[in-house]
Amino acid sequence: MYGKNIDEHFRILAEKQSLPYLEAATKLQRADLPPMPQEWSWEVGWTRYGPAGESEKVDFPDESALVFDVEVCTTEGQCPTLAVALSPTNWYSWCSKRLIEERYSWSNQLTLADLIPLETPFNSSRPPRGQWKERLLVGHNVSFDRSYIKEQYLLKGSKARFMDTMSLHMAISGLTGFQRTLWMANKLGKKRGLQEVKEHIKKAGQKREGPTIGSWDWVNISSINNLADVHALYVGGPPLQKEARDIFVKGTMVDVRNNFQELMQYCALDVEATHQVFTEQLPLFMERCPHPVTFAGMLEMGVSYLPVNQNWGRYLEDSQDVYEELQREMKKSLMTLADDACQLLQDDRYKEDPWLWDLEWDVQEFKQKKMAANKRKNSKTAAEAKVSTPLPDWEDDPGPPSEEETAGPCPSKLAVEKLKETVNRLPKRRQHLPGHPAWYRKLCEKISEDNWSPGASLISLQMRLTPKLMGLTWDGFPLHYTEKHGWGYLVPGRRDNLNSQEENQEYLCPHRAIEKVYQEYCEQNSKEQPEYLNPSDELIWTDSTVWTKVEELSSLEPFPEEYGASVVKYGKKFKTPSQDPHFVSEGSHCHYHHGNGPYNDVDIPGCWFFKLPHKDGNHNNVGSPFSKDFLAKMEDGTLRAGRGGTNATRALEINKMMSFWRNAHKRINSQMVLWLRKGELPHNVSRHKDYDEEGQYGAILPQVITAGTVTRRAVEPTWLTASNARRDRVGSELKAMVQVPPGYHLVGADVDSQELWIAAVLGEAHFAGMHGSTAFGWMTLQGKKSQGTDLHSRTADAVGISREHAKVFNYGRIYGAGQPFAERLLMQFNHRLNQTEAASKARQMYALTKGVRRYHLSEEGEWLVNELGIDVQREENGSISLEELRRISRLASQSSRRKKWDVVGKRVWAGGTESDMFNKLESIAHSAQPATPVLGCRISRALEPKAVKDEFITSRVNWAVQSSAVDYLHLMLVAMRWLFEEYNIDGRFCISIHDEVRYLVRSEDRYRAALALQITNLLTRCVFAHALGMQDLPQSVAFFSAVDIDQCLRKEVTMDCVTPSNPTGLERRYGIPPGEALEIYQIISNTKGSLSKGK
Amino acid sequence: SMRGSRGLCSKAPNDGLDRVRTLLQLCADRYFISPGESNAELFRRGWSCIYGPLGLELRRNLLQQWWHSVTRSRARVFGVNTPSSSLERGAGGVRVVESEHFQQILDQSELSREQLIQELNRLLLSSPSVRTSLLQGALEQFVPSLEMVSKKLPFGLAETGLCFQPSGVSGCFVEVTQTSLVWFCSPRTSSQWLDHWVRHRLKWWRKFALSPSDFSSIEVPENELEETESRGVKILYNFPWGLESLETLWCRGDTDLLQTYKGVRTKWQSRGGQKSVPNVVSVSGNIDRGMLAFLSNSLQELRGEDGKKKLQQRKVLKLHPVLAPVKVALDIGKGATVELRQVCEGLLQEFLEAKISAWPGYLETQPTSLQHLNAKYDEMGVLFTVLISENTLESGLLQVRNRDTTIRETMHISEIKNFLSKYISAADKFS
Amino acid sequence: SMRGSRGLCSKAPNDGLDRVRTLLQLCADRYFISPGESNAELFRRGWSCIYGPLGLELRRNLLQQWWHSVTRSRARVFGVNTPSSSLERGAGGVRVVESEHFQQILDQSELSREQLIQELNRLLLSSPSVRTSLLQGALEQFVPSLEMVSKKLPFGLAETGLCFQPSGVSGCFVEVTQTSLVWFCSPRTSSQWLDHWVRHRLKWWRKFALSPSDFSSIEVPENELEETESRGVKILYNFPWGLESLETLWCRGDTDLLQTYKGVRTKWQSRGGQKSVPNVVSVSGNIDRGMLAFLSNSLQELRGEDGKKKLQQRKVLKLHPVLAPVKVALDIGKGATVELRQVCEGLLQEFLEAKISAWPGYLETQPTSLQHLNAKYDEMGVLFTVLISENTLESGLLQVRNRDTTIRETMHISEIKNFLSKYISAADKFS
Repeated sequence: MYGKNIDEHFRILAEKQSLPYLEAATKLQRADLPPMPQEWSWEVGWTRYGPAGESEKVDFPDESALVFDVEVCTTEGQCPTLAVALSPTNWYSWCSKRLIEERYSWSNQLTLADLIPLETPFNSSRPPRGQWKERLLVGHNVSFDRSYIKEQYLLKGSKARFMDTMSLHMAISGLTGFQRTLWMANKLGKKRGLQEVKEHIKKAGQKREGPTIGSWDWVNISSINNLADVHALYVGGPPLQKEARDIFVKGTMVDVRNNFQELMQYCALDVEATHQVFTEQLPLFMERCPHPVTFAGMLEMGVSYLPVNQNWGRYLEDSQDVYEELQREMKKSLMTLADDACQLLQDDRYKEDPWLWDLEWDVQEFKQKKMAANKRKNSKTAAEAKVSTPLPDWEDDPGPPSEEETAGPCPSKLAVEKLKETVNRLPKRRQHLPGHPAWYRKLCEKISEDNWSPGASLISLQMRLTPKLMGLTWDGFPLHYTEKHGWGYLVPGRRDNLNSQEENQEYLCPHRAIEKVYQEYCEQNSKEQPEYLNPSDELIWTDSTVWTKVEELSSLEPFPEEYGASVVKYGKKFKTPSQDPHFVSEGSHCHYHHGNGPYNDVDIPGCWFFKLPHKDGNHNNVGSPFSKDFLAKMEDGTLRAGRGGTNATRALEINKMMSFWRNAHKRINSQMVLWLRKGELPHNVSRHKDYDEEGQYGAILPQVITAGTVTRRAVEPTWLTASNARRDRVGSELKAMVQVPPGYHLVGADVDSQELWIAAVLGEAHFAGMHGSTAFGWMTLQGKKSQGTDLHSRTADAVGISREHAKVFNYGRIYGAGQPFAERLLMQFNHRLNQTEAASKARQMYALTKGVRRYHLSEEGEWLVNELGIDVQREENGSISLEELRRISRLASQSSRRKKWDVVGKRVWAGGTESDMFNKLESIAHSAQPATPVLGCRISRALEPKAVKDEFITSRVNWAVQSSAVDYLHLMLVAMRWLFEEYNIDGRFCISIHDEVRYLVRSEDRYRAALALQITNLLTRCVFAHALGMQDLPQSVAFFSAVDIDQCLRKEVTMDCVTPSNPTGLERRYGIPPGEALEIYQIISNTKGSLSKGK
Repeated sequence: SMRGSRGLCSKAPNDGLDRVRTLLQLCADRYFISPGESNAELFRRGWSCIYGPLGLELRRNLLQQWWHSVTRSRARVFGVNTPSSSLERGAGGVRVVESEHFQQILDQSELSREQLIQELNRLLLSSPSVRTSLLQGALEQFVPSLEMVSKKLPFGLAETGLCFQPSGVSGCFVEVTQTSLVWFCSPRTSSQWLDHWVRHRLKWWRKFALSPSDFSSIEVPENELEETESRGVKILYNFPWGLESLETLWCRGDTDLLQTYKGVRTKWQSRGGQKSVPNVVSVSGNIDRGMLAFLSNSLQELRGEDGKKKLQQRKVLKLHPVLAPVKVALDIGKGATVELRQVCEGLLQEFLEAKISAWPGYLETQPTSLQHLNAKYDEMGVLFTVLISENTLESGLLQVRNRDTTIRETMHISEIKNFLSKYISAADKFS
Repeated sequence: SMRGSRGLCSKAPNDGLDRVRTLLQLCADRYFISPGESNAELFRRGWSCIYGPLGLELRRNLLQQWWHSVTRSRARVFGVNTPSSSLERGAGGVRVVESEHFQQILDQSELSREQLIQELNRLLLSSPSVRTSLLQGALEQFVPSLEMVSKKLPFGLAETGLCFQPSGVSGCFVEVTQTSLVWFCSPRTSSQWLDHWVRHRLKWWRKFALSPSDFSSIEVPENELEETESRGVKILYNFPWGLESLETLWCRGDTDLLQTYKGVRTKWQSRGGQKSVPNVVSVSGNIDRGMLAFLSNSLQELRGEDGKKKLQQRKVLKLHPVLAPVKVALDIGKGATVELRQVCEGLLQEFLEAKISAWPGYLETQPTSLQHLNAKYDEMGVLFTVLISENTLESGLLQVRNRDTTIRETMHISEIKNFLSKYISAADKFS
């Protein structure tokens, strides 16, 4: 160990690790740039330009620091097209072979030779003289550029590291998601801007007026992430021109060739701009994130690497295949339903159908040209002249036709040919299925179409008639759609509108048939009671989705506790459903069904209309009952198919199975995989006994933005958000397709309840400076899921919901979401809960956990109280309750003309298990310069109180927890790197998914790597405790509960990842056995407790 | 319902069995199979039986689709044809004996009991035995085919043909039409190829199904595998009476080839010179049972209400357009005349020449109600019914009824053939 | 030539036999039949043998053409399928015996010689006998089919299938694929119908022939007729070794039906109420021998001169485009790159989807001269050879060689499929 204490130890490690890169960065920052070349070299590979513009072909830019930008002509595949690099002394340009050489077709499989070399000569995967050098590459969203660099795909070797100006920007001046919308609105100008805000608010599901954004200062010290805006923020001057970019996005290689000089210059200007931005950012970043671990951690994060093999291709193929098959099956089911429904046309039976009565059932008349009068006469006489010969009585076998008869043209054929001539009496353009009902006609392609296929082939799940064809019911009531209210259902029994309408309605609602449907449902249900409280796994959100939700909702939440004056208004502002103008206008009530309605402006004889509940609140219209939000309702039987038997039910099932791949397949397919040839693999792979000559070995470099959010958490759309494999989701085995090459293992672990512990330990340090001193902290330390004593189980018990639901609540709360969020979630989990019930439950839960608000009076307040002589009830610590506060402010406004007194000073939470934690978090959030308690990273300038005053509090509270979690990760990365180097553990960083890290390690070193991970966790927790002034650490959190040693990426080492596209499981299909999950004692026994090799 | 209380048949009404009875009756009534209890039983058990014209056509269509899908799926599948009987197979099994010869031996009174037995044994062993599956024939064609494929793996041999299988009753055999693909590949890839073929086959079955999910695949549990088999997968159909296997796929390792060639390894040394013995993946199906599966799958019983609100069962065989044995029926509306008949004949000829199988309904001279006619054609799975009437002679217009929607559309006589061709080939493509 | 003087084979060179040898060798070399003396002999004698992919495809094409021509020729021919073995047929014939069961009887030592013979006789009689022709099966389907045809004559039942026939050597059987049409008509018209079908059949055979006159028909002399037959006609092919019969047509009178239904006349009382028993005209062919006939007929041996003016024999199987088992071969010119191969695969897929059977010549990786390649394809009867080269990648142009003219034409890749489809269907229509 180095230094005086653990913090110094880490400082020394991190400085050592990042020193060469920091030096390079400094050199780059201080560089006096060479002039940009006027003319770019049209040549394959790298060209170096001297200060006088002279150019020279080189293998690669042999520099320790480069600013770098790659352009790809996306319409022609994933091969990089051109690139520009800038070192402190030279400009460089690179052109691909595909740009320079014209060929009819290129292989669609990239090889290392197609990529941009930065460290090795052509046709070699070793650096000159066998020495890899430390190099720093700077770019804006540099992980994109990294994925086109040759050496980055090698399993071992490269010491190049990356600095991302976008990530630096996020750390210095990043915006939250909601702020980004507002920022754009502001930038786009008042008029359009307002509209954007409105749209956002509408999307977030609020019809109330938006929050009053009081302070806009932050807008000027921040920007959204693209280079042009970032450049404008840090550098200023004339705006960056980005129009040329379109050629790379939309144009062909020919367009690129034709505009070569211009495009090269565009790329170089971007490089120049990036350099300018970087020069400005570096000191700011160092100042705001001063701890060397942050810098070192970010460098390590930038080199993630996912090994894959031939199974990747199989996976893509299988998933797509199964997906397409399901899609066909679904379509077939729906087409069959449409065909079957046509039968109702006979005898107008559709009029009695509870779902289909309001479709368009009219048919067209078959049209023929009117014949001219004289023609008609002719044909009439012809018809009269026409003989109709009665059939002769069937004689006994007339015998074969004679030879002469068969020789001549066949008379029956002639008769047909003659009749065919009447085709000229048809209109030129044929009618489209005139005999079919109008709704069906619309589902069919015209036969004149090139790719015509028979039947209702245009039908899809998204169409409005589909739920009706399927006969969907909600709690036994048939679904119905109205323009105004979206999807809802019809509840029979209404009497007040029965007679008035019947005469003039074109389509009459068959309310008796609807009654029958409901009766049948009731009969069935008396036998099998559906279980409503089945926790649906659709709601197992990842913590980042919880946060998105919280941010979205909290940005719109009123702040009930803020300022005495607005508190009074709050009651009016928050509309209860009964004040909704559409709601119960005519006093016709449904006595036996409660739901979102009735909406009596929907005047359907004999029926009330109720809307389907919406996740963002019941005033929203439901656009499709097949959206993701209703999957859970289908699983619990609330929403089910009532007709067409298996067809409809199966279609629902398929819809569920396809959901993952439908959303993800584009992203997954576009993952760039690079296959390595045998010579490009390390010997320990290519000479391993399991090496397969016909196999494929390669890698994907996920495009991780190392600090992509304002909390500095990494962002990447595919791997960082991938859910775990689910039996009924096609393609959900994605992560498990990251598979090690022969002779390697993945070693990794999840930090156990990371954020809860961080929050808890902050609270404890604040409260008593002792581990486990708060109830909440005690639960995180000692609670066990298995005994039902952990936080989530406790919450579940307390409020009477499932553990999975409780988890969402807890994270939401700890991220700072308020009661309304809880209410809404509750109603979403159980749509039978009404608003009052939900509100009371939420209140109960918040009182129990977060506690209640109490206030300290401000100086002004104390003065007022004193002046007016109000008798105030105070706690020991001097805080007062909300009621007292209101009384004071009322009295104050009564007795003075001044509208508003600023009576409130500090606000605190009290009485709940988590009150202390929240007080600590809020104290961080409200401090003048919020910074993470451990590594001291400051919050984005755009969220500092100086810029935003008291707004975006939730974001800041959330930031305190999540940003500390990022510190945790950076600490781990630094420690792991140190241990790997110190103890010669052969391995590399692979990926970190928030609270989870994975390393790719040589198999013989895997147990030592596991031990290193355990030690890393111990040290990291110690840094936290130390920084919070606690000099000890409970053993229950010191180590990972398990370190996974595995051959693929998956949540649990025993998960076989069986999905519809992987029906036989990982072991059988891909030959991947279960891995090992080892706890600390097992690891100690495996390694004899030593990190050293060979012990 | 009343059903439960009827006399002795007091067993709870069994929907599945009801459905079976309906299906078998329909098949016999509608010319899929020849009538008769025993024939229906053969059919139900998935064995070759006496097929009527519709059954035959359906089986032909199915076999053709199978052949097309297997031999044309990859460049490296070749068809073969091997005799159904052979002399070279070991003892046991089913043998073909000439009864005259047999009788002659029995009639030789000079033979002692022992001599008789000896003679009979010799006769038996010299009689050809008939195959129970197509596998052995394909294995024997492995070496002769090597040259054709330049000694490179993988490749496959496809065959369809009659096999004789024990019926379960001693001494009784049934005939079964088998489909077989024997795939030769490297040991390393055999399990992957098995997966490939499972997917391929399952997809094929589902392609023609009305409810595809009735077809499923299941891995044979390890304890049910025979010695030579390392993996097995069955493709099952969920019949009203339970799951039955339609097609079985096995990873058979190299034992079969070693046995067939008695260990003479040099015979298959492929060009690369690898020493490993090719592995065999076998895919064999029973097309008779497959046919039953599709019939069962496509039989839809729909509740319809007729004009008088009486409940009626409409039975429709919604066979896939490609499989449907009759694509179009030709009928005359009211009052058949020589002229109308001529048009029918001409149209029929036109259809047949375009290889659209058509049903000469117009030959039926006894008057039938349109409702009955439709019911009959629905049960035959006829895609379209073309009705020719007096009006056709004037305007060239026909009434064309669609089996699936039951809707009658007006169409011109000059367009019907192309419409049908397009309909069928589009259904082939897009399903 | 030198051949005549070789050692003991001093017989005068027989052109016919030479031709036979050439043909059989070619068939074995070019994947029509599996190699081997005995297999070739089966083949030569017109019996089912082990077919290679090309032979199989040729037979499939032939069978399909037969089926199409017979069942689609008139509205009143229906297909049936009957089992190849049955219990109900009289004594004698070829029987299928389970050898275990047989063995069990022989092993029963307590049985006396007489008891043994009795048991064995019982076993024999209870074993199903296999059919020697398809006639009986069709006769049995006469009554079940009556309802379908509204009890009206004439109508026909068509079937193709395996039959077992005595080979001439005692106790030995051969398998033959038969085609059969059994035509039921009034006694009055039966002779006319016979003539009709003779004409129909002969026309069919000649349609696909290179020299149609090798196919002929001959009336069976009266003294060769069996009891039940009133007339007979044979369709013959003039093989190098002499005339052999491909198909036989008989006027069989009413005896067969009377026998099959044991005189229960009411069963076929047709609607008209006529009392007369329908007559049977049978048309049965041997498709295996038919295939040999077409192969023999289409083999052309041409003297060619190669560059060095050495005399060379060019052998071409000028099979009819409809029959040719491979319509097109795909090959790569020099330098097989991955891209060229990709183009081949894509084109192959396109052909297969359009049901144009194609030969993946590009898979052969050993270099062959173009001359050898062409010779090989000529012997396989491949209609067209498509050559894909480096140039194709740039311009999309292919070289297409015609088997019959040997001329190489340049064609664009986008047009080749339609060209082939058109070529084949036109040959079907106009020959």
